[in-house]
Amino acid sequence: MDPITLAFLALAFLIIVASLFVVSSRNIFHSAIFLILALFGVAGIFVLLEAPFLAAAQVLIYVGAISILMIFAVMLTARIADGQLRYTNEQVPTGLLVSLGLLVVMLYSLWQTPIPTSAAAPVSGAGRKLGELFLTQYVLPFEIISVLLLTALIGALVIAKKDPRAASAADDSAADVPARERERAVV
Amino acid sequence: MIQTAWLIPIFPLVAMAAIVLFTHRHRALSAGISIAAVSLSFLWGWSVAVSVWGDPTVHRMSFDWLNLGESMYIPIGIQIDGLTGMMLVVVTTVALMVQIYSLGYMRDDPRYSRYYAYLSLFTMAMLTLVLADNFFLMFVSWELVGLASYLLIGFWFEKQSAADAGKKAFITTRLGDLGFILGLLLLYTGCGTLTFQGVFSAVDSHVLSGGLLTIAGLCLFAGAVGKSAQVPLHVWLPDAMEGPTPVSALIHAATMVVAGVYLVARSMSIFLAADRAAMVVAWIGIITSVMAASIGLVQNDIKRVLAYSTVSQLGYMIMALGLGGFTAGTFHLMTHAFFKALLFLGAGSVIHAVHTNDIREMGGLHAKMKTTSITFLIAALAIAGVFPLSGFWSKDEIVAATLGHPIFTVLTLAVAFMTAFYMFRLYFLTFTGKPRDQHKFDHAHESPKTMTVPLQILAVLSVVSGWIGLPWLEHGFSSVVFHEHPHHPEFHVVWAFIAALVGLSGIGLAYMMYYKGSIDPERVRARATGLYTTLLNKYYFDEAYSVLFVRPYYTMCRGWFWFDQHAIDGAVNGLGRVSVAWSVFNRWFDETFVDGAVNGVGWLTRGFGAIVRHLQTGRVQNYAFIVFAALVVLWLLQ
Amino acid sequence: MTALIPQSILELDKLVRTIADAIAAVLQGIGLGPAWVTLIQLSIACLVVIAFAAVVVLFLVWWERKISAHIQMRLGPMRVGWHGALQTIADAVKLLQKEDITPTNVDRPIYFWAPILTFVAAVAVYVTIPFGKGLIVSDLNIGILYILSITTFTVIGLLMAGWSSNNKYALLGGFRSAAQVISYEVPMALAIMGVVMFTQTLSMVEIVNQQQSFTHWYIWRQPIGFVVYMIAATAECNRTPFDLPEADSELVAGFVTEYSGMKFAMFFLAEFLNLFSISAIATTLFFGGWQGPFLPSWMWFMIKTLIGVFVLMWVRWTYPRLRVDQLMGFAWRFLLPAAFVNLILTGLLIAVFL
Amino acid sequence: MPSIGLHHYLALSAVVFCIGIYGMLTRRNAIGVLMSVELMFNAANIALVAFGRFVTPQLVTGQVVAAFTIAVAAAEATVALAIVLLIYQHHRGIDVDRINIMKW
Repeated sequence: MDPITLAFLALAFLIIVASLFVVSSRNIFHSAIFLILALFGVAGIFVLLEAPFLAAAQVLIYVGAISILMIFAVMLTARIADGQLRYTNEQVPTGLLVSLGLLVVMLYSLWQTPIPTSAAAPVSGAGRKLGELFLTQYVLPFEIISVLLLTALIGALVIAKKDPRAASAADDSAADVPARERERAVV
Repeated sequence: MIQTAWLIPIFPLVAMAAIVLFTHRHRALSAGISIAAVSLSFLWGWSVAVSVWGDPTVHRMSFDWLNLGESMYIPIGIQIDGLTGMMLVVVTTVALMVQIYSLGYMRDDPRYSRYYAYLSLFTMAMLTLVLADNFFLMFVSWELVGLASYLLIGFWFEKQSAADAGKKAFITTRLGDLGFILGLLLLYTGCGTLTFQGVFSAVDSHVLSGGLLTIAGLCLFAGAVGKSAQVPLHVWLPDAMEGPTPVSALIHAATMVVAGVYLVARSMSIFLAADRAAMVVAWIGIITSVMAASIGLVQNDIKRVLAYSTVSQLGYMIMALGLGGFTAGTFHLMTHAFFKALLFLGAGSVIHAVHTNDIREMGGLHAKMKTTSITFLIAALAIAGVFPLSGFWSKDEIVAATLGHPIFTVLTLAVAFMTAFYMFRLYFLTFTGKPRDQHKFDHAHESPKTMTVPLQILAVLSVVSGWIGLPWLEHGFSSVVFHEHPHHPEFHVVWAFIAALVGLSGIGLAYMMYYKGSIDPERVRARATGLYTTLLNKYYFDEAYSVLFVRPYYTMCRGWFWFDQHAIDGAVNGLGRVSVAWSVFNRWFDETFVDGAVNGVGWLTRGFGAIVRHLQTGRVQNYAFIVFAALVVLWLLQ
Repeated sequence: MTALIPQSILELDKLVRTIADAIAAVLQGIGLGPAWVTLIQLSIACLVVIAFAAVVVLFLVWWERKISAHIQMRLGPMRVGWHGALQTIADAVKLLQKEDITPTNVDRPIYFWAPILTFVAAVAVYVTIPFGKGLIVSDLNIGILYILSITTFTVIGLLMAGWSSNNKYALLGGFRSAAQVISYEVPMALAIMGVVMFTQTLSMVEIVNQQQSFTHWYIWRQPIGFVVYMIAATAECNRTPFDLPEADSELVAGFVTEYSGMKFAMFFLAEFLNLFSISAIATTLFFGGWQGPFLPSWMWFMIKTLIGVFVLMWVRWTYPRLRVDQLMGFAWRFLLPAAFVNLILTGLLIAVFL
Repeated sequence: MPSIGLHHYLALSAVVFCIGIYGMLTRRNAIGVLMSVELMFNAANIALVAFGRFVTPQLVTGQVVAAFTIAVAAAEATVALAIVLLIYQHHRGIDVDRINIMKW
């Protein structure tokens, strides 16, 4: 067994287990941590697929930004994070059925479908190539993505901005709330 | 000058616009603008008249106003010939005099600027009327003149009688205008054009002739009857004395009322070709003349006497024209314009002095107002036909025109007698004898210069204007204002003598009755009470109209009102009740069946929705579940 | 062998190469495939680097104590070894001996993993730092990007520590640290981008190779970028004047409040590892890395880096701490625009002159 | 065991995707749902990059699209979390079960 195979299997195991924890953990904070793990595993998969730039980007964006945002959100909305409450809805059996059915369907299709693969060596210096493509062939999507990100930034600011009417009511800052609640729970 | 003749009506138009739009707050400025404009018109009018003096050519300028190809072509423009030149002189002169006179007469009026705007509008309309080269433009300005006269007669609209008089004048002349417009349509149908040139040549070449032409002529004459206050549409003119006296002078002596005469004169070709229509014209004219003169004998209102005198003199002119006396009619038009304007303005001066219209409250005013008295006397002599004043010459022409028609001749002389009588009755009662109202007499005074100067000018014109009609003059009136070819009537010394004698006898009678007192008017009145009452009530014309038209009209209206109330309203109400009943039924049907169906659908939908709504939980996870479940199911089905 | 030593100190890369080849030969002798050989080689290299890092940290801790003491007109540790040079080792031994207390209500697995993650992230950066000519564990062609991304794990570690401690001071410390780090990461990345635009590569070795002489140092071409980088990097490792996450006067000790013993030591080590690594990165990007005359390359690298570290310490013991709002406002209202301006200027420079 | 090929990656992708679906369908916590969605994004990214690596190795289009996906995911996460915070302010909770006002 060569190290690539081993690495793939290890990463696949890591990703799947972490993903299962993400969807099944009672504690949403644990879910977030496992999500980070899974995303890191996906970055490893990218490395195996000889896309190191993408791997770095994956870590930088998912781990460095999205996950941290999620953890922030978890912390800011943490009243239910102690795992005391029901953490799933009544769709568990049906959801399980559907997802498993879909998995079977997809794996079956995968098994049935011959995909023409190329044995050629992957291009080296993918990062540079990627950059060139972004600024030549895919410049329009690139710009649109830029605008989208800007829009999302502003939109998020506008949405999450504290309602000036509710400002006095929720004077104690949002960061304080979960900590105090947690402390009360501890006491 | 002739090329710029179109400017003549433009000056007052501009003045009116300027006054209305800009200067109506400045009395003196408004009056100045108006007078300046009419002065320009006056100069231009006189220049044009002089330059066409004795010139047989007709100057025309026109442009397309309405051009619908073959179907309708109406050019408008101006035309200048001797008749137009004469009218320009008359209108601009009288207008100028009146406007200057008004400076003093209207001095205290609050609507001074508006008054001058109206005067300018009137002058513009009248000048356009006389300059028009076709019936269409003539009709338009004719109506403008009507509008202006309505505004001016009702100028003191606070007075109910003035407002009513304005309406009466407008509506009465509108009856005549109906005939005029019908005549225009007939002419257009018959000739295909409305230009004087086209129509007259069509008439001359018998394109339009016979009954149709007669009817067309009578229709046109109907317009003239309305405008020139001929029987039976004369009733508006005496009432129109409610307007300011200078307006009366302008409208009722010199310009507007002679528009009808001008129309007949202008349409002379038609009346020459339609002799039956011409006879109607002549009869209407003499009847009007006699009737109005006889009414004038007994009136006590100074302006009403003059008004009936005007109607009478207009009848004279119309009669002369009807009898083919083109020169006589138009000549008398001109002379009459001057001396009648003078009479009105003199009367205005008197009224201005004593603040009353009633001659029974005057008397002896000669001592107080010499200029007025003398000019008034000159005008009275002129209208009475005393040699060598203008009236003598024009009246002689008219008498000459009636030769060959004995009835007309007799009646014409009778009118001449009555005219002389009532004019001097008026003069003696006003200016001589003892003051019958000492209070008013004490307050009387001579009018200011702005009023007396026009009187003097008009007096001069009253004397000399007849002299251009001297029969032995090479380029006399008849050779200037001519129809088709120069007309040289003979001077009938005998008839001139007779006419003058008749006039002098009328004066003499008046002298005896009202100056010397040798014949007591009361006795005459007592001996002819019926006649007197009839005359005093103006032959009961207004009453007759009231009985013949107004009352039946009211009655008819009441009848229709009853019909409307009972029959039509009943029908309508019945229909309404039927509708209501039908509606009630419909409502029942609607509520029971239609609503039932609609509600049934609603209930059905609601029931279905109650079942289906469980699908719409608003929870995204349910939706996502359905999506993915559907994906699996679809794959399985496939 | 003894004769080799002075020589090998001068040419450390040759020594490393020799050792690596020897290991490879041994492994191939066992019968392993080339991939496995590379893997094991890398692993050994990593261990070496970790060991090196540990030594460096021990030195830095002592150094900082001495510097702070002298700045504050004190002497600092003087008892253990020469001028207290062995004081850190004594402290480390003490920490290792202490009981590893886990409070009752903490989130145990996360509480356990948080310091490890932080420490690992701090060490992992050293993989792509070129300590000298040929002295690099792995010259990744995404080198600098790798460093940027791997340092983000530090934030995760801090957040985990803050959250799991179940203590409001720890939580606030974690919050502040996360907010601060992700805010300052943006200008830092943009400042590095300025250099990358010149180098046209992300590889650390390549970047160093392009700065062969003193005049080619990128600090001359990227002065604004350097200033932005140093400020942002200082904030990244939560040092004064950006040490709000552990502001003692407000938050006791921030996210490390509940930690003790070895776990505390790992946070402590990670902090000094970061201190060294940001200085090393600054050296690599702006000061020509190991390039320099006469001395061996690794010496040049250490000299430059330690000067950088000294400056950071100097700053730490000189300036007061910022307020929270000033901190964020500074990042978003000043540093970020400055970094953008720098980027635009760089672009213009390249477009005009290159 | 054959060497790792496209199908292995795609299978991994499918598994992660279905785990994501399960989470998305069953988590009550809105942030949990978002995490599941991120998992699905990553599954898709694995598939994209794998296709790019094995079907067109000379081109990097798979990576390009994956990069776009990551960017979009970032935008999505930003806005979604902002919405979550807003919902928290309004409902004092972020249970997806209770957020059902969209049905009106």
